[in-house]
Amino acid sequence: MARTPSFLAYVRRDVLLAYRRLGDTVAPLIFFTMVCTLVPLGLSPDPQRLSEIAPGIMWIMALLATLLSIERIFAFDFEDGSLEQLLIAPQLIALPVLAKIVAHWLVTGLPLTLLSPLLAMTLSLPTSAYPAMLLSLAIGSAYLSAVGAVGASLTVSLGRGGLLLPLLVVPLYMPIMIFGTATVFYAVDGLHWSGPLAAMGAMLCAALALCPLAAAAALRVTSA
Amino acid sequence: MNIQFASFNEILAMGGHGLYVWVAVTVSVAVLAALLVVPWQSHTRALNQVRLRLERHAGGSAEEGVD
Amino acid sequence: MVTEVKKWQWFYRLGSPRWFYEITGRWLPWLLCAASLLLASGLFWGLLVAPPDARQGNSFRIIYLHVPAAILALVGYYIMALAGAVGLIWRIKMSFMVMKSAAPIGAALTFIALFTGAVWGKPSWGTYWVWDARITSMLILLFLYLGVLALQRAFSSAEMAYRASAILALVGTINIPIIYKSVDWWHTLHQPATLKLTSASSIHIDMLQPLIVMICGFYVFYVVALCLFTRAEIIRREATSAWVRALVSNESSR
Amino acid sequence: MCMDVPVPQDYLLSTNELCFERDGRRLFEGINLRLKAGEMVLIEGPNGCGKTTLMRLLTTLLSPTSGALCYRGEPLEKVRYEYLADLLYIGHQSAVKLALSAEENLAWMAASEGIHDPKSVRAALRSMGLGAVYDLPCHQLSAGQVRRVALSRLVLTRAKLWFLDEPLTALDTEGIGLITGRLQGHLDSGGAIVLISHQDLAIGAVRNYDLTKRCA
Repeated sequence: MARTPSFLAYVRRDVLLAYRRLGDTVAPLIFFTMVCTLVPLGLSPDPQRLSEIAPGIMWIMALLATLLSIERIFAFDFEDGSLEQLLIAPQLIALPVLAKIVAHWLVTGLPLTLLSPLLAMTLSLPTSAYPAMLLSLAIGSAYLSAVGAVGASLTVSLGRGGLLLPLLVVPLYMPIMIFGTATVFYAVDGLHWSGPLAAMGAMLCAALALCPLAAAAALRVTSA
Repeated sequence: MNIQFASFNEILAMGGHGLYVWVAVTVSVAVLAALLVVPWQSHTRALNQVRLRLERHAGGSAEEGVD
Repeated sequence: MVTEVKKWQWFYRLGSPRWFYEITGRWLPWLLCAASLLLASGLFWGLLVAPPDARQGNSFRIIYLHVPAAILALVGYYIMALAGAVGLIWRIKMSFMVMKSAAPIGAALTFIALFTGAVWGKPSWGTYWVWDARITSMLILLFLYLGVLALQRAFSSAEMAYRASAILALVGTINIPIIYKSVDWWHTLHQPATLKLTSASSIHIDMLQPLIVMICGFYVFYVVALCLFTRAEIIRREATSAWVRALVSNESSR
Repeated sequence: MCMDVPVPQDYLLSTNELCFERDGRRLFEGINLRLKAGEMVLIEGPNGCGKTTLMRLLTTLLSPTSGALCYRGEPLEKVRYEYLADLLYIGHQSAVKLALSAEENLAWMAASEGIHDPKSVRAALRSMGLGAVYDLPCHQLSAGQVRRVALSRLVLTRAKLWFLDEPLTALDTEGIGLITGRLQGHLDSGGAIVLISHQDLAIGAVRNYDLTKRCA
């Protein structure tokens, strides 16, 4: 008895909603591009020095860009009441929450990853490292969305634009960033970069398994 | 069980590292003391608030709404 | 159903704030004496009696504050998360109060560990801040504590604040081992293994004994501080209840 | 059985000594609500005595401090998903996405109950007087029209138990007439309604439940 919409229906709906609010959705991508161009202006345009720090810069900026959009996973639903309807749907709440995380990744994480080669060029990252960077950003941004969703669910009832969400979430982002940047640094040095990438994959699997449960529990608590 | 240092100012100097050791000790002891004092104060303040509300209610009938 | 309740009797009694308040009221003076005794003797022993370290000289004596604080900071986080979990699962308000009290203590102890670590770094490495693996993980632990503290004070309703910060504390506990392992791995990536600041086990027995005393002293101190914070929280939360009013009225009439 | 006193099966919803406490302040206690098929309960009481809180308790959005809630005689813990599948809740917020059109919104609300039939969705919107604007994004509709989009769920739903919190706000007389007719239809077809409303409704079997007696 298909009482509730399927997982894909939830994802499709959230992506459609994000598409309808294009301004909000594209903002993190533009922010990502802008801050990446800050670096040469701030530090130095010399390609040699830039290529040394390019992986770290791109990862940090991708993390900050994701941080901008994390709040949006639950904020709109909380404001117009559809979060309440979600909580009383006859199903495990973790499933629609996972769908929201996937939708957020499709709308923010994936475009960031696809945009990154463009910026890697400006930061003179050696082209041999591009595949490593693409993979590390793709997996990493999914982890950022999953863990960010837990932070967003904890602060959903505190109103939008609060500064509390980044405070809760950034310490949890540090491990994935360590492995993310290491993957690209290994690739730049020509080493085997599958090790740190595997670690990121493992962390992503754990996050996709546990974060929806934690976020669902938090939603039930904070939106009461 | 003999003390390593002969005189008091030798304790202070501690072979050149005295400053670091004693700064670390004083700050740590200060924070530990705060961990005892702060809750004690908020405990007594909370008790006083309850006492205040009791007196206001008890005395409430006599003087109305005196805060 | 009745036998079920009998079996859990002690568990529910533990959950009543009044019982906790009275028990800790009786035990606190003794615990306070024990803690101050242990800490005083440990410090005296460590600072004045223990032999200086061959390489670091007397600056190693900071270990007697750094290591216990670091241990308690970490153990304190797990105690906080455990109290939160018990509160979430069995809906015991008492354990939420213990969790809320554990947060500031843990944050303060982490700060002590960081401060003493930094001051210790100066004589041995020449700079106050060194990106040593242990110190960096301790810094991230402080951020986790600050996150829980900020979340606790962000909600208007106390019940929501308790449950939300309990969930955050649980999420934090899962991340702590990940953070420690990834920071260690990151440390070896960028620097060959240098002197591990807190290799307690490999130090001389005369230096180790005061350290054990200090660690026990910190544990007892932690219990004392936790009881004090929790008792204050109980009075604040149960201010409208009858037993608090009775407590206050016979206290003022005494 | 659900509680000590045996409850006949046909009670759709019954609560036993429900009590709710928020931050040490007890809002209400000893709530024993019985709701049979074809009955409507109007919850009354001054503002702030917890009408909406009681509604959120009954729809499992809030969990009570003590007491039990039973669905068809079974405790909620055992039949949670059956209860939620048979329940419709429309609160103060209409759960309507302003970026989507009325049809998309209602289609999603219908899909949430397992109904995937575009024709009946459009028919429902037409019956609620939204036939002309069903494809406009909702941010172009008036508040009354948006409320009608939310209330057009009442036409489509198969749920037996309706929980309506101030459904008639922002509706004009024609809208109120439509909704009253729909409520009466639901009662006649064996449904049950728990309602909070300050406008009086011309509906037959209405039992008033005065919450002020229960307020602590």
